[in-house]
Amino acid sequence: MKLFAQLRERLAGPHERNATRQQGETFMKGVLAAGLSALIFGFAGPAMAEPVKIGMITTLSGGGAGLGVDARDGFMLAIEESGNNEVEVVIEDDAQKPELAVQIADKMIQSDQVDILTGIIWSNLAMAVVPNAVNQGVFYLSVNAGPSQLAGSMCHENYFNVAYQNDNFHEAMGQYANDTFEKTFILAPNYPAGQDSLTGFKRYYKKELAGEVYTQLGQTDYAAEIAQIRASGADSVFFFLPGGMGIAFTKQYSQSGLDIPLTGPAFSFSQDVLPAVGEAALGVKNSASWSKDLDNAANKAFVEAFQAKYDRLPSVYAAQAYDTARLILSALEKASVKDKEAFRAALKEADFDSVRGKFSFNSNNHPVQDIYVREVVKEGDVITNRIIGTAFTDHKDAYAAECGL
Amino acid sequence: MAEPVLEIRNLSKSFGALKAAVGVNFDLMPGEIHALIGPNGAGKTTLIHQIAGTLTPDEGEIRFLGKDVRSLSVAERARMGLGRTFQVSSLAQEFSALRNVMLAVQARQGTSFRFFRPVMSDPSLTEPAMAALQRVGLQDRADVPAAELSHGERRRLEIAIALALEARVFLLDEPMAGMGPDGSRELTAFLDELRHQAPILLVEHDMDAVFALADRVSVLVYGRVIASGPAAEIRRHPAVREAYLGEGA
Amino acid sequence: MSAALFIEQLLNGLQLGFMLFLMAAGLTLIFGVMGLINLAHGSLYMVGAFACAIVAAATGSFWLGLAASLAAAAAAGAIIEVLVIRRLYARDHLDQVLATFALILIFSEGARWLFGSFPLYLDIPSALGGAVRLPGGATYSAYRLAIIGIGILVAVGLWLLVSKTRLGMRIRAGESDREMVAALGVDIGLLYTLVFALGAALAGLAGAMVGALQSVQVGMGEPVLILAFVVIVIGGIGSIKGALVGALLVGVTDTLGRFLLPRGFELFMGTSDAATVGAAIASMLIYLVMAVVLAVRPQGLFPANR
Amino acid sequence: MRREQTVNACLILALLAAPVLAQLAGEPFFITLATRVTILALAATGLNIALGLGGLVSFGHAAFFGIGGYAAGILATHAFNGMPLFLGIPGTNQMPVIWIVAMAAAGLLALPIGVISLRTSGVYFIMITLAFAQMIFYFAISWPAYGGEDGLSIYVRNAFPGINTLKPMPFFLICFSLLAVALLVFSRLRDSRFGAALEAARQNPERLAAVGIAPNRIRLAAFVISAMVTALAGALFSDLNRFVSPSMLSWQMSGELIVLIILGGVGRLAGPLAGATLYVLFEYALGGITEHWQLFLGLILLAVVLFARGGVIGMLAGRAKHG
Repeated sequence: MKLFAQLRERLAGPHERNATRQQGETFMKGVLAAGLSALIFGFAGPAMAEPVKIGMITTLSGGGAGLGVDARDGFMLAIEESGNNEVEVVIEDDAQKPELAVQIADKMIQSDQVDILTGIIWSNLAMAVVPNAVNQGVFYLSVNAGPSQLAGSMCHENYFNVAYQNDNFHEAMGQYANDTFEKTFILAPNYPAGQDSLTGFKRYYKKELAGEVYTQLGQTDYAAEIAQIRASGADSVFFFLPGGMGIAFTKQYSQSGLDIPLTGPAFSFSQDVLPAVGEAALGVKNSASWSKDLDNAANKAFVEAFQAKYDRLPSVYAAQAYDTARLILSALEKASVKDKEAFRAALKEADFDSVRGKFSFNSNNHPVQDIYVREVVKEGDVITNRIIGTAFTDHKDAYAAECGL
Repeated sequence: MAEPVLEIRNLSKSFGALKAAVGVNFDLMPGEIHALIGPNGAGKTTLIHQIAGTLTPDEGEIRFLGKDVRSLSVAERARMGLGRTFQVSSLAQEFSALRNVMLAVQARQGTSFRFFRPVMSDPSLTEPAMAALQRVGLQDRADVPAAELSHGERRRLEIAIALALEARVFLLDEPMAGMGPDGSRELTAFLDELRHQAPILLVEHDMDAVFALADRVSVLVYGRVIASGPAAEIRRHPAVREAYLGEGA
Repeated sequence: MSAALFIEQLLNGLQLGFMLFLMAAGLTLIFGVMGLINLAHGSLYMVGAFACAIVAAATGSFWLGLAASLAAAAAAGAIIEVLVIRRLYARDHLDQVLATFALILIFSEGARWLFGSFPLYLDIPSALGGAVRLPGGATYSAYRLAIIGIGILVAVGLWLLVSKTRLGMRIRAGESDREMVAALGVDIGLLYTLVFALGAALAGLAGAMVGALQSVQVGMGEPVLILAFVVIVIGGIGSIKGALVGALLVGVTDTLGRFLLPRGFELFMGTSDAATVGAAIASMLIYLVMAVVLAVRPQGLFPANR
Repeated sequence: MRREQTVNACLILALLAAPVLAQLAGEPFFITLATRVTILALAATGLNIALGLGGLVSFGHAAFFGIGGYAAGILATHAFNGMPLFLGIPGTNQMPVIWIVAMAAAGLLALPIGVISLRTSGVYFIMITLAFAQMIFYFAISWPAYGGEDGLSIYVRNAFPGINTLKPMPFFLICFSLLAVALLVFSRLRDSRFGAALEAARQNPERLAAVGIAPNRIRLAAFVISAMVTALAGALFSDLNRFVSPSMLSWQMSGELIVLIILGGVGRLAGPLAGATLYVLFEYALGGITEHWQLFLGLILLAVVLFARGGVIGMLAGRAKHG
């Protein structure tokens, strides 16, 4: 059902969904090459006895396409770098529509018989797809979304989150604001992720709130909210407005001439949106688990290879997807994906060089990682982020206790 | 003296500055044809609308079978027995002639909330409907969609619908319009019979038909009844000749 | 709540209202004169924004872009009127809805094909970049004030056009009796094309002005389209006066609702809950207003057919 | 009439044959696709009662589709977590109960919406039904209890006594049976006294009132019945996806249902089925060829409106006849 999808996206804003659909790009090259190498070398090693099929469902069209494209490119970069010819990746566009994502997941599990699913960017799509997928026995590795239910009561042994739990970045910004400001004004769209965002922020921000506002999902004019901020006497603003909402807000905030520091999670200041926001974003503080200037060898190699291959800077989504692919590859070295027990254990070890430096899994298969505060800066002509501090070290999410694993 | 079937007292209706009815008094006795004549724009059709319930009068009273019907809807008045034809034929265009009449039969039976039995195989609907068509001479055209009937056939279909309703009163709004001399003659004869079934309020421009049929005639000019009485009397009435027939007294 | 904040919010409401009026005026004119429901009106809004962004980027002048938006939207309107729309005047609303919906798909996907999915860059002109200090201590964006000003100009202009000019007389005549106008020797086809192009130009103007505030991208017209329909239905379809009153009612209700409702609910519940509940009801508010208006006045506030 | 019946029978048989062939060919995904066609056809058949027979252009039927979906989702959630719904009433995962609740809920909602909306007509009716649907849409988005914008997952597809609904084929057959029943109901309804009055209300409400049948009572009944059928489809749709979200309530969904009917043939028995089949096929075939398939869909729709009035059924079986 995509006929009206495009319009639906507009009604609910760029954060919502879109319709154009990119057909699955099956990387048949891998299969052919695998067959060839099997012929030549006979036996490829115990863990690679049979091809592994990975289904990637991600957003490649519409307002949210930038994120999905980065995730796909990061993921495929790692697969290609590995030279592992046993891995076949099937990619399909979910157009940011939950029904479509479910349908694709069914198709990948039933017809393509994939072993592993990954790629979903959005929490609502993850909630639609993940529980059913893991119940059908496939592994799901999250490259971006981390809804609280999947970290807590609905966690599953086959579900691994390689990105973050949704609250993490907001919590980090709350911690930062608590250390830095006295009176913050907070706003987010009125939907579950927006409500979770402000809840996460307030979990660590204990000082006075200048105001707390929920905007309409898909809203593009923020004059009324900016007027309220101006009148509230706030000394800083925290906002979570994913996609086009954030672009519009940042632009209008800068046009309004308001001179109060702006903060938020990385989503509105990630490398994929910064060009559209332009200089309006300069100086904004934002939180993320990764930044391109993180000082470790894996990251340096990743940023360099990504730029060389795609001629642009990677975003946090690309980094997370790159890590996801490397995690899968590391586990494949140790166990066959058909041996679920062994493969699960191999995933859990997280024995790979993360571009985030250190990375490990908590009891609920969610990350234990550092979260940084970044600032938007201009390097030459490029607007990008720079790390200015660390909000949390070895941060765990708040829901692990509810998980029975 | 018998009770009037339809009784209109002091009826007034205006649209802005335009007065369509000013203190109209009027009644219809059992068994009679009461003709309502007047020049175009005199308010005849507006009066029919108010009796039928599509327009609400500003003032005055409308009594049907002794009951004040002003608060009743069009459908409720129709169910009481007000059978109306329209000045410009108004039919369910896609339905056949038969189905148009069957609608009236089912309405009279009050059974429109039956959801399953197919109407076309239901003799309690088709038979009375066919009978009504026969009375107006349309039995051979029963399966033709209303949209494909000729003008004269549609006028007759309108009357068949009113017949099927077993109306207590017929409100006929210019039934002769566009009928041609033969058609008019036939219809005049038919209406002459019809009055025995129920009284007729006849709005008509065809003066031959009016004076051939009407027991009484009322003359409406600019919303006022300027004369009312037996047909012969009205024919001679000087005010009528001046105002309506356009003759100098 | 200070008076200055309230005034600012009121102005925000008016600005939204006048922007909606630009859209709604065209819609209601087209419906009033030709009896056509045009769902593709939002696409014309998008055409205006794209034309403005492209010309502004090429020439560096927002004002040239604005002129281009008027021209491009009017031209696009005239073209679809001649090719498609005029075949729909005699059709029922269902056919009109479907055909103009098909036009939305064609416009949106065509634009995506030509320009890609990513938003185009369009900023407000530097001359209007600052804020204006208002009496009573409030400050307000000069650009948004300019939108209000242009909205008022268009409202006055439309009123003059419809009530004082020959074209306006023809429009009014067309509204009451197309056969008569045709009999009088007016080229009814040309008249309809002109009216449609005029409506399209107003939509394009709105798209260009709003595009500079928000973002210029495929599909930007549809949310505005729905609001514009709400406006003309509240106002009474076919009535320009109704469109103006409806637009201001919707603009102010929506803005003040979002602003005041959460504060109202704070009297009964905690700040967080009030913010959520208030925002939820605020998002339903204009539809609630519309349902109430139609329940009480099924033909809208100013029914056009007298 | 004969020819239309043949076309209808062919369409229904084709719908039944497609998944069987898919099963044999080892392509179970096409069963899911056929199920999708079936459910959309059922939803559009519901709307066809109001729109096709009664001429009521409801631009808000997604409200009922979504209500059905949420009825399934909410009941299943409570059955899953064991919490009572309210007043100690437990949830359920039994499809028949869910269907009844979905239809009852939609009927109860359609009643006041219909009463208010039917005061208006024409474009105003289109827009006021849209307004009500939008209210429910925004309510669903911002009401956190059942997931809001995130939607609600049904972790295990609801059950039907004696049938394994988790397998694609039995679930398809359940949906197909319901569609068959709905088509039967539609055709009986159309030929009944109620149908006669309803079609007359579309063609000429003044005439209907003048014979003593109040058009709005007939229309209201049709609107409510129509909403209930669409809600049943909604319940099945969320069981198909094992997921329900506000997008089922969006105005685009309402528009899609209208498009299905017009594509297939307004007021025709198998119009919704033909429309849904064609639509889903378009989505797949065109989607495979070009990422800009919607451009071509737009052109096709335009051509249907301008040149092929009567939709697919109209083209295959000629113009509709009324006995």
